[in-house]
Amino acid sequence: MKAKVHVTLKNGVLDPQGKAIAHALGNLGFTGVNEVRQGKYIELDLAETDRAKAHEAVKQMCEKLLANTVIENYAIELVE
Amino acid sequence: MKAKVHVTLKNGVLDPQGKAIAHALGNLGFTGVNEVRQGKYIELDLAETDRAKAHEAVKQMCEKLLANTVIENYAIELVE
Amino acid sequence: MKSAVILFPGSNREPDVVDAIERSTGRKPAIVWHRETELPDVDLIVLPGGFSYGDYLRTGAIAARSPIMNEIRRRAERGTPVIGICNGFQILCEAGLLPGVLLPNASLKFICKDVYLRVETSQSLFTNRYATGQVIRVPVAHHDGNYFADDATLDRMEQRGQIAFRYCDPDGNVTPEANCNGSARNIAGVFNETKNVLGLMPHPEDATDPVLGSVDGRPLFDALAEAMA
Amino acid sequence: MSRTSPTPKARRPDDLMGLTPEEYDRAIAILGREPTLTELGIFSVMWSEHCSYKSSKKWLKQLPTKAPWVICGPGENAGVIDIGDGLAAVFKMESHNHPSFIEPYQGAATGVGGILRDVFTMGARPIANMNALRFGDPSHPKTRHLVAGVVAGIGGYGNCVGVPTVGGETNFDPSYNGNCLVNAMTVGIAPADRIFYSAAAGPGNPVVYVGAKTGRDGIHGATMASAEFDEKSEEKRPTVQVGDPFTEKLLIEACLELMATDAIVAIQDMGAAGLTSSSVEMAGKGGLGIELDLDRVPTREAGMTAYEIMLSESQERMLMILKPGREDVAARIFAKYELDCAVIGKVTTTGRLVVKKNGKVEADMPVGPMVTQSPEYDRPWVRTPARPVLEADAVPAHDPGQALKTLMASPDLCSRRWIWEQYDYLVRGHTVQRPGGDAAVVRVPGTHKGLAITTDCTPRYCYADPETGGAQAVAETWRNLTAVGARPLAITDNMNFGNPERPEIMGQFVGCIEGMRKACLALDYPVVSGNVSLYNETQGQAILPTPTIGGVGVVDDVTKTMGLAFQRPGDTIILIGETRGWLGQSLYFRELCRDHAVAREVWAPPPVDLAAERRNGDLVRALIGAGMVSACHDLSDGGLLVGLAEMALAGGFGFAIDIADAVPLHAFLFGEDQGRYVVTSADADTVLDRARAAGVPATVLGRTTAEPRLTLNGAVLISVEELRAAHESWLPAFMAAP
Ligand SMILES: Nc1ncnc2c1ncn2[C@@H]1O[C@H](COP(=O)(O)OP(=O)(O)O)[C@@H](O)[C@H]1O
Ligand SMILES: [Mg+2]
Repeated sequence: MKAKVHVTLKNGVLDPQGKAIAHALGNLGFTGVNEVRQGKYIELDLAETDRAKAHEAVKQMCEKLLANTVIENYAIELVE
Repeated sequence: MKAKVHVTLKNGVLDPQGKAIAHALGNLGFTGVNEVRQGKYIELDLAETDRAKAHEAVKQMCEKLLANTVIENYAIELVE
Repeated sequence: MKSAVILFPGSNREPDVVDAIERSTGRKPAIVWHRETELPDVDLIVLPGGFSYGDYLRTGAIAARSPIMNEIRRRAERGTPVIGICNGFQILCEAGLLPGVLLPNASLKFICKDVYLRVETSQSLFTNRYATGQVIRVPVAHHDGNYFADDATLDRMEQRGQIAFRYCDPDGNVTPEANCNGSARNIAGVFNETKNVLGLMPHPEDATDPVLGSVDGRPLFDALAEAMA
Repeated sequence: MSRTSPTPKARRPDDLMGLTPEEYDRAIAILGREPTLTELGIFSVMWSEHCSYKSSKKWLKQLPTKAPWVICGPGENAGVIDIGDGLAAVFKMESHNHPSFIEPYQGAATGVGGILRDVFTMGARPIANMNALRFGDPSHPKTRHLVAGVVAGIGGYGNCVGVPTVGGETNFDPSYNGNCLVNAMTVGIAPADRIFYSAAAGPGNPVVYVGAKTGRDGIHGATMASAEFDEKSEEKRPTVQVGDPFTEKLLIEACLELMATDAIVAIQDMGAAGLTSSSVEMAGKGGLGIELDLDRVPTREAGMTAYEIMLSESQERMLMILKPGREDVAARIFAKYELDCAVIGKVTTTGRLVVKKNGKVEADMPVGPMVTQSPEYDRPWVRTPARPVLEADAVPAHDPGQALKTLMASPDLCSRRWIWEQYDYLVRGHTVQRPGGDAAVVRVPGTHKGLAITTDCTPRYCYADPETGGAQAVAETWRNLTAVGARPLAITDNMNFGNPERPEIMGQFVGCIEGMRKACLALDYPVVSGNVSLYNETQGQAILPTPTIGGVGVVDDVTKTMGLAFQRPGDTIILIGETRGWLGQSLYFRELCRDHAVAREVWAPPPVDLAAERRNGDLVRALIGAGMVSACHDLSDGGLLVGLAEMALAGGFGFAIDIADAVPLHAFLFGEDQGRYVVTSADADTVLDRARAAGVPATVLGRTTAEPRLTLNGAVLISVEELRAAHESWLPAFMAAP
């Protein structure tokens, strides 16, 4: 089973990276970019075949390691 | 219009971050994680309302800045 | 020798290289802001260390798209020597002036310490004051110095003598333990095909003054000073 | 001021935002009416412990702050001292304890960002950072996570802005389990006649906002820093601020560029309590008013209220007052660095802070009374009881080689390489003494001078005897500066304590201040800046009293600074200062006698004889200046044998010493008597003569040796390699564990 995890900054939390990218896009002549937010995208290849168990395991991984839940949200997607 | 861009490392390109995560997960007692790959997830808020034009613009942004196409792939998704 | 040090937003090691160049040449380099589109008439172009644009997105990525880079590419093609140190190396790779990329250190940690380098070739205008195989001690200070290129590229570079420096132990052995950041084949610095562009992660400029602990970086700047005299 | 306040009690809102009911009534008296929400927020942060120093002010006034070389003492953003050649050193230390406990990476990073701004606000280019860290018990489940995050955050910020982090200190103690301490210090250099201050001047002058945009970050961070932790602290998490060192780097360059023109009248960073404290302080110091139009404040989020804008603690922002007509100069420079720059108000003669949003007055309050009538408490305190003296004979004697190895691999004495290698301690090319020595030395750009910098505090001494501990912390910095050959000039301090409403904690504070005062006076070593962090307490468990001291000194010729590494075999090893073998509060006692019956008592720490301290230090400095010394190290934690071992490790040489039995051997080797140094010399006779002439005890211990072994009274204790392995491995192994 594969898990796809998106880790994004919570609303209102400053995103220096996104800010710098938005700026750079402007400098490169791309107009009309209102805002950029950068997050992480993590793909995990799991041995687990049970969906519910896999979801629970990945949730634990997010809480313990993959996301900094003080400032970040995470979303989990499972694909066979 | 919003664009969601996934930037991932090409196959065969070393992924120190993915490797470190896999290692750390093992240390934390998570078993059965075969592989981890880390990519970027970038959300752009665009003024453009035309789908085709937005797609083309974001593609240009990826080619010119958001991805290093020597080592990275990108995928674009548009949402209203 | 006339030289120019390019300043990007977030460059921070330009004083170090300015001092090193002045020690070897007696002249201060010109400082050129990244938004310029033209360069003065110079014999050497330096991209200094630092965190251009905070190293956000990818190291060196945003700076590599700065206006001045087109002019640097033109000069490099015409044979002007270009040296990129640390962040400068990362920018040159992102700009396509050097092969490969610099990924995060295998430890995912910033690392600041003295390392040993083996000079892979004295056959370049940057390294001709060293002997091939000579071991020098200089500091590194980076978070993303893990050099990566695919094997075919690396093989080709080796054949063409494009490897400038490798991480080694004090006796010159190229070992996994001496590889401070996980770089492919212990590579610390590379040339372009015509060997007028050099990129390296370590900081020879911080090893040019006895009071700072090592002068092993001095011959690199002396060689440039002599070549351009 | 109107005294006709309404019967306040009936009208008090439920949430006083951290003000006490009495403080709330005082706010009403000052305003002559009830505060608006924005005004209440402003009172709340201005009168928080963090901003008002209400519990500590009375005592801080006792510290000596004057010397001929002091250009600016406490009260401004940072202290300023004259270092000659027309230059000034500008420095300060500040805590970011609570934020670092909640989010270690960002908490520590923004701590570094904040202290940098305090220094470059005064017109100085930052040339060095220091960090003093205290963590809980290594076995506590949070400790590793906090160490990893804090160290990465300090490095992440300092490395990116390009200011070398050249030293610090790191301790572990269970009392910090629920409250780690992150104290960051910055030292900068400015032309002595071009220091920038914060007092507003010139009614009509524009008030200009520069730097990053304002978001809803860290609203009420200052009040958080003034409250004890409890389970509810979890809810305060969204107030975490994220640092942007890239923007800070641009802000430094832009501010220094603008400071080189004549545009600036006054400047103040937006630190804790953001726009509120910066505008109140500028107006207050200038005895003037300020009017702000919040619609002109660059914001990151839509729909921010006046309350939110005034209290936001978004990072990387500054407030300036410019000369009239110079707005364009500023605009041009800040545009070059792609930073925001906006005129958001003007200086007025009213003495009031007036805040408008959408044309509506959201706050209109008299600045003077708000500052002068801010609460000040003379909190009840009790003196810490005197502790019994531990006799050396009561302490078990362990095998010296084994004991040394255990100590050198203990959390408090092991190598900190794992930490400092994550810091760029070399950037800008002036680092002469790197981390690992007694004090860092950074060359002053453009001169042959060096600045020596150190931070020190021994909290277990302060706990056992606050007065002795306070004096010891000051003396240890003075000693560390002396050991590298520097003339100590002044200190900054960071007073980290528990809940001041508890008399025994307040007693610790009072005692430490008294000890610091005596040491500063005896050593001619004034306090020029500082910071207080109280309420470092979780569920009634207070931290050890931790008055961290940051010392700064000058080395006139940077090529002559002294290191602790043995330089060659055959040098004579000389112990300077008196050794009585004081084992109370020693690390030997703590690490090796845990199971012994005497371990249950709190024993007195080593006394600090300030006259001897000065005599010994002045001699050592003179010896170094005269070129008579090849290596020098002060003795502190761990005592003589640990100090000697550190010198051997640094130089890669061994030593052979012989110790006659004046006191029990283990007490001589591991006692932590103060005011001592070890020097090596090729000319021992002259050193001894000079010591005799100065009335300073000096004893030849033995010689450095080519064989990399530590030899005591003819017996080999341990090899340098075995010791190095023990010393270097603890921290990396601890951090690598899951
Ligand atoms: N957090 C830290 N960051 C950088 N350097 C540190 C840190 N902690 C300790 N060090 C360095 O390790 C060395 C030993 O520290 P310490 O034992 O406190 O020294 P001393 O006893 O001389 O004050 C010093 O050079 C100090 O600067
Ligand atoms: Mg010391």
